[in-house]
Amino acid sequence: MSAALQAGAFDVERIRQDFPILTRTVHGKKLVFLDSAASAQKPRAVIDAMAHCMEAQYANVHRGLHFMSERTSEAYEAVRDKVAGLINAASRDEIVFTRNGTESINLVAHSFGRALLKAGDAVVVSEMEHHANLVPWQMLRDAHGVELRIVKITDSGEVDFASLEAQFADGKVKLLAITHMSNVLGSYTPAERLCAFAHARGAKILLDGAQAIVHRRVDVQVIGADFYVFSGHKLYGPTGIGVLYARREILEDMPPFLGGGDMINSVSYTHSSWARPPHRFEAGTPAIIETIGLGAAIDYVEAIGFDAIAAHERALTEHALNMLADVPGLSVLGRAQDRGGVISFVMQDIHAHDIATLLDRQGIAVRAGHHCAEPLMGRLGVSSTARASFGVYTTRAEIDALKSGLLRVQQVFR
Amino acid sequence: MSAALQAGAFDVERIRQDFPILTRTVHGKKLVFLDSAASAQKPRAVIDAMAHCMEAQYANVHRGLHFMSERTSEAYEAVRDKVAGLINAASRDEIVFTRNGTESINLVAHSFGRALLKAGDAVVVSEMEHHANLVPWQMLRDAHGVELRIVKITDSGEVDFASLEAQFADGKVKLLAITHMSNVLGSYTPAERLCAFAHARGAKILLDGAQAIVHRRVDVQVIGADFYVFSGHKLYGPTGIGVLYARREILEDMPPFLGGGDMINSVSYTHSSWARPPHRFEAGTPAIIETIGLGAAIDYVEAIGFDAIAAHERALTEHALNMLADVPGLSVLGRAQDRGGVISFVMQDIHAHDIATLLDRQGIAVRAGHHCAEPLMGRLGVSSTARASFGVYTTRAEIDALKSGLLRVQQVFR
Amino acid sequence: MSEEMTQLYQELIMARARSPHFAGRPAAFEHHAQGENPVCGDQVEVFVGNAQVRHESRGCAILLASADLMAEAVAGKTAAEVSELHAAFEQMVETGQTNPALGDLNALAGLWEYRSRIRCATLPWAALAQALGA
Amino acid sequence: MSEEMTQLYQELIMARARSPHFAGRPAAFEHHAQGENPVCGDQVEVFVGNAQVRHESRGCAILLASADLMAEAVAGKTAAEVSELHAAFEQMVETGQTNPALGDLNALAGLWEYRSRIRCATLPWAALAQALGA
Ligand SMILES: Cc1ncc(COP(=O)(O)O)c(C=O)c1O
Ligand SMILES: Cc1ncc(COP(=O)(O)O)c(C=O)c1O
Repeated sequence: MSAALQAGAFDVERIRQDFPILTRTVHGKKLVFLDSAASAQKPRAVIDAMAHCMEAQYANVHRGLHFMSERTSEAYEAVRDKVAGLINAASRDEIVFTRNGTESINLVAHSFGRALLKAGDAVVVSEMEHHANLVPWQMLRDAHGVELRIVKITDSGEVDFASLEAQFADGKVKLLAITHMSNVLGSYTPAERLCAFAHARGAKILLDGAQAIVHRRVDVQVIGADFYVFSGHKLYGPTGIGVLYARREILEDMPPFLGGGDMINSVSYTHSSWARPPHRFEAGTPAIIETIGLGAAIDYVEAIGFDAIAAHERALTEHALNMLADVPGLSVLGRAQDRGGVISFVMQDIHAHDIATLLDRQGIAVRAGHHCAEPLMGRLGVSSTARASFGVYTTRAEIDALKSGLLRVQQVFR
Repeated sequence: MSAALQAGAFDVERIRQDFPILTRTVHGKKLVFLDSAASAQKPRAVIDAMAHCMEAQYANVHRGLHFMSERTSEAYEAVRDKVAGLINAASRDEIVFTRNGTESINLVAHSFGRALLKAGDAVVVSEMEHHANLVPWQMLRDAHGVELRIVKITDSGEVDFASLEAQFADGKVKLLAITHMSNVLGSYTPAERLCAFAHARGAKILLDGAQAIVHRRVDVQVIGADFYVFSGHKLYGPTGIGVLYARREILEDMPPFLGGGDMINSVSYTHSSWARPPHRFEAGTPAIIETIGLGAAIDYVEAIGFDAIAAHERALTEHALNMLADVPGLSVLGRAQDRGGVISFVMQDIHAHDIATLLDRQGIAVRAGHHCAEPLMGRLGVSSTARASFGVYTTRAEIDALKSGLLRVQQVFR
Repeated sequence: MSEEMTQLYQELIMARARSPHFAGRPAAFEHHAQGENPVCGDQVEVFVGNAQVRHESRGCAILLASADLMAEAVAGKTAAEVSELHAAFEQMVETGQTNPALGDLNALAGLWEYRSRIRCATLPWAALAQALGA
Repeated sequence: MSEEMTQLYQELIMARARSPHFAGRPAAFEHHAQGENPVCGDQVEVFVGNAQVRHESRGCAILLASADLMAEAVAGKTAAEVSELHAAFEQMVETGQTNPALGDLNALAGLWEYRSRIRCATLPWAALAQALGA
């Protein structure tokens, strides 16, 4: 049992004990890992669940009649229930397992996009999308003739509803695909309002929850999402596993994406018929071990509780914004009211790459670059930013270390 | 260091010590795992490599400038070299990581199929394909207007070259997509001859190596394959990771399949340009931990050596065919000259499902069903078969146990 | 023969699988429906007429026995009673808990341990429900 | 300031990044070429004329310093000599082994530990090679 699970209240020091990697040193310095938005570290519970699967209970799923296969299938399918519980889906059949959030969006772009959108329909994305929620729609546009429209963001990094109105004005928009939390600016978008907005205009909505799911309780029914996607690896789970949630009626109407074993009902040369969702969308041997790892990750965050996680990250973010305000020449990008534990910044005369390298020398891991959001960089008038992002294991002391680290970087550049 | 790696000669008992699951019992009986063709069990080295990654050296790859990210990227990319070495690809850039063999084939069907085949071109598959190498081509046929043709197999379970000639006669065939080893019959197809055949007629060839790669050394250059696909989980590696090999010139001509981070060169709203292969085909956060696990699996089998593996499995298969010949009323399906460690059989008046359940009661795991090869079942005149398949850890004693187990099943049905 | 092995495949099941009492297409019937298990291609067709059920089944011993025991159990029952029995049967094979109301059908209780075989036993019931328009 | 921190970002590099000696587009030149790092959008343009190289660079300190030290190192050299120096430079940043032939360029040897930054230093060289038609 992990330390965190036994703790009554949120105790970051006990949580840190669950993450073996946090005891590591880098260049002889204690690791200060502020790159969780790229991918989170893994708690012992996830590592153990995966190892246990491989050591004690493993076989291919669904098609086997023997003990190991039946038990493994049960464990695999039980995670579908866990995911449904995590986001409060109305049914487990609304949960499709993919490789990552990127594949989830591509699945929608192919299966929903090519079959249920037609040339002349429009898809709207925002100016602050990760490439994962932009490129698939560009590819759909180029292959299938739908129009791709961009809704503006305000200078504070929030959705510009006037621009949204304008994009929807001609009634052609059939899908709004938008982030639930920006991986650059940290802004949360008003998911409920966006869903109501799209639905009122006859459009469906996809929320890219790759970042949002990590920091807060997400309830797809309360939000009213048609599609919701995320990756396991940012939620303290393994790589190789992602999730697509889609409302049942929509999934039922979608043709399969990939063909192969497990997604069929019957196969003959002239005609094959498809399994019902979610299996229709899971061709071939799934990421069994990783799904089981994701299940352990969900148990882990649920045991801590999203209220505690959100409160911890809110406090950290506030502290970080205060600390960074003290660093001369540093500007934080985006000032959204509603934000999560991701902060991008630039520093006068010091390139983000140099910041990242010089912080790394001090054991502090931040990300630098365009964060897979090139068009947003253009909107912000920068070519790259440095980004610090927080997880359940991040401490105030680490944020203080970031601040002193940045001051030291400035000394090098003095 | 694993026991097997220290052993001079092939010592199955030492190899078994590397696989923790093999000490398990099922229904109070020692586990006899004869379902490796569905998915193989994992050696300690794979489990440890994945755990080590998560415990000591993990971050997202490619986009990070900090220590953890750089080291993880190196470890990830080093596996590309290992895979290239495993199959003797001419270049590491010919290795694309996917989720599984199924996705590899779908990638080819989408990117090569939709962009480089045109309506009226024909694709040929055989009568003994896994659904993974049939359904994607059906979907391509239905979406894109290529013709799908089926090459016959002989009663012994081998490719019928007369039928192949006939299918190619009108010059329309642009791709032959065929298994390198049947997951039902165990037959190896004559890969070199098939490649020469296709190339002489101006067609490309895809070999489905999901089964073949496990049992023998594969050299894509000697074979002359244009595409070669396989899954990590059948090669003693984790789930969630597969491989597509394709010749460089072909990959260069193929448009991307999935869009998102890591597969782009630059992104703007009007136009995005793609990274060069292999990254063009790896959108989003890859299966980092699983790729590292696959690397450990490749090291593991390479240390045993494919000559030793092939010899072991040849001896086992011969022994098994002898043993099964002694079971009254049992018929083995397929009698190919060149075969690997996969044997399908039926028994008079006893359904394959009942065989599997009653063997399971004795701790013996075999598979029963259509093995994701429904059309082949029709060709063989059965609705399902029982299948025993072997791995590096399979022993003669386990095959003897299968035989006695089958005799006991017959007593229940007496 | 070990006890574990014969627990599920007990005499009653084997007897009915070998020599079913209610097999064969009747000359006349009121309703019929077919069921297929896509995993293995096993098939069952049920015929309802005269408050009797008959079946034509191609499949494993569990399917054959289940179809035959079902035909016996539902003889003379109303559609509502059949539907109740169906629900009780599903619960029994899911949980392994026998139920006096199910009589001989309880022979299939061992199935709960074989999740992927449960479908073999419930397929005839699903076909019957379809035939009865439920 | 810890030694590790200043190992790569040593005085020479910082000085050249801050006040390059060979920056700016010349009025006349024979060849030029541009390079861009897609990861960060950093850009360098090199201008060759009169056996001299100048550069216009937008990017990190490593890129700026590397472009400027390159311009200095190749002054007066033949295309063949530049190509040799380029190869030696690539090897030095890949391995961390300094090379007397590289002179001040050895200041960038610390890069080998920052695999993803190596590109920042080699970008000007790639652009120069392109400009020289190599
Ligand atoms: C011959 C063959 N091809 C393809 C596959 C598909 O492999 P996967 O399910 O790992 O994608 C399999 C395995 O089931 C197979 O045996
Ligand atoms: C907002 C957002 N969307 C999508 C993605 C893509 O996630 P993945 O790379 O796991 O597919 C990311 C992560 O990089 C992200 O931050």
